[in-house]
Amino acid sequence: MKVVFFGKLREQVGTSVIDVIETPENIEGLLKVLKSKGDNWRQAFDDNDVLIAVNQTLCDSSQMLSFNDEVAFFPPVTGG
Amino acid sequence: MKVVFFGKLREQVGTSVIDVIETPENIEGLLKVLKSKGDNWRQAFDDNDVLIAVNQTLCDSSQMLSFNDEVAFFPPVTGG
Amino acid sequence: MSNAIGSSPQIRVSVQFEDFNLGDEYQEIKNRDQGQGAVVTFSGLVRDNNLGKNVKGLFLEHYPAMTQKCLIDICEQACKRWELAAVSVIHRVGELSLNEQIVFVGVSAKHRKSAFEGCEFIMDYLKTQAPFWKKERFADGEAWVDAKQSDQHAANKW
Amino acid sequence: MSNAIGSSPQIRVSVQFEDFNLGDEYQEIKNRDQGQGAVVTFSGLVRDNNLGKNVKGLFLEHYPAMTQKCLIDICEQACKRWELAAVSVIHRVGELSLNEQIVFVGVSAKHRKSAFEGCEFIMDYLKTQAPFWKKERFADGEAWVDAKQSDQHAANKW
Repeated sequence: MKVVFFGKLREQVGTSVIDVIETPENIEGLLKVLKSKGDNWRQAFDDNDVLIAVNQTLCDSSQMLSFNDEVAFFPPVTGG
Repeated sequence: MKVVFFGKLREQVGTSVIDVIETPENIEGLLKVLKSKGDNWRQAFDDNDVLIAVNQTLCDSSQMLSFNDEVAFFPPVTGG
Repeated sequence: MSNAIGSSPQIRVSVQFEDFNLGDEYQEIKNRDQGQGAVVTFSGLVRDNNLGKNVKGLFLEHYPAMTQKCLIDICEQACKRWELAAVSVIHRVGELSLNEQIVFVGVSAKHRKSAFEGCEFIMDYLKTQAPFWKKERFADGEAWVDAKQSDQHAANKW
Repeated sequence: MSNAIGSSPQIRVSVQFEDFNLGDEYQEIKNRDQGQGAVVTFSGLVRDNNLGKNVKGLFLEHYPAMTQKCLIDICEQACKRWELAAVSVIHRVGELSLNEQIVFVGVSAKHRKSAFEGCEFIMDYLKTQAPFWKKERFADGEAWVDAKQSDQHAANKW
């Protein structure tokens, strides 16, 4: 499963994309996996408001996951 | 006193400007003078919503008048 | 906008026979506003009406002594209500054909909400207060346009 | 707007590095809308912020796979809520200098109220939903821009 990061969050976790081999059941599960990857990962998700998109559509952390989903995490948007 | 007319009202009274020699006390008085000028004048003022401006500022029919005022009568505006 | 005047450098108003170029007017506002974040423009065009009569064009009459004064007054009211950096209003008069531009309002402000509201306020007030009258030309005649209740309601909401 | 796409002829969306010309975009909307009465445009520009740090420019990051889809979705929502004839959205990405244009929204409709509301709705939704992130460049460093509560409130009002 492809997981992508943007903006400040991308800088904090130090990468724009990772591949997660074992697909968690839902976003909650994925967040546990990501936060266990290091202090900067835990902090990035604990310190910031984080928005979630699955397959390019905004959703919440109860969203169920499939192995071929693209999951994105990013800070509140600031375009326009 | 200069009295001017615009739009449909101008066409109904058949002139765009008249000079009123004796200045009435207020707009009410002026309206009586104008309506006495003929059937088309009476009808023009009775049949339509008429807006009033004295010295290029919108006002109501209680507005007092001076001999050197410019008074305008016209239908509701339709610009823009 | 050769005959543009305003009571302050913020405000430019023009009543003119000639057409205008929206891109040029936008640029003029940006040159004047000292780097604001938001510009909103409105333009109104001659369109075919709803009543099934094919509109060929319009004649736009106005009250020359009052028009510019009234438009400036409306812009000044907008500048009191919202923090606006630059305001332009152009209104054409005379004979206009279908799809021609009639009116332009451009507003720049630091914040987009002020720019949107300032621009809409000016249009709503212009529609109910500025001394312009439209006569529509059809293939088989002409008729003065009636004022719309909805325009009065729009102005009353501010 | 060379890479413009839309789900319907009403809607054109572009995410691009290049600048845009407001006058050209206005003309494009008029060519597409079949003679509507009202066109409202919004443009947002890079401005110096309120915090006393002199902004030299911005870096605009986005989520390419999602951005255009999200903008089209916002335009489609606007077209469902108001009777709009043509809608254009352009959003720039990459490095931008002070006073450069960032975003354009243009809407045409029969009635001015629909054009104003449709345009403001698109901007309010874009500000809170479209996946763009701004990083401000200063003389002595850079910082990601924080999202504003006021933008969330603006989007919630619709």
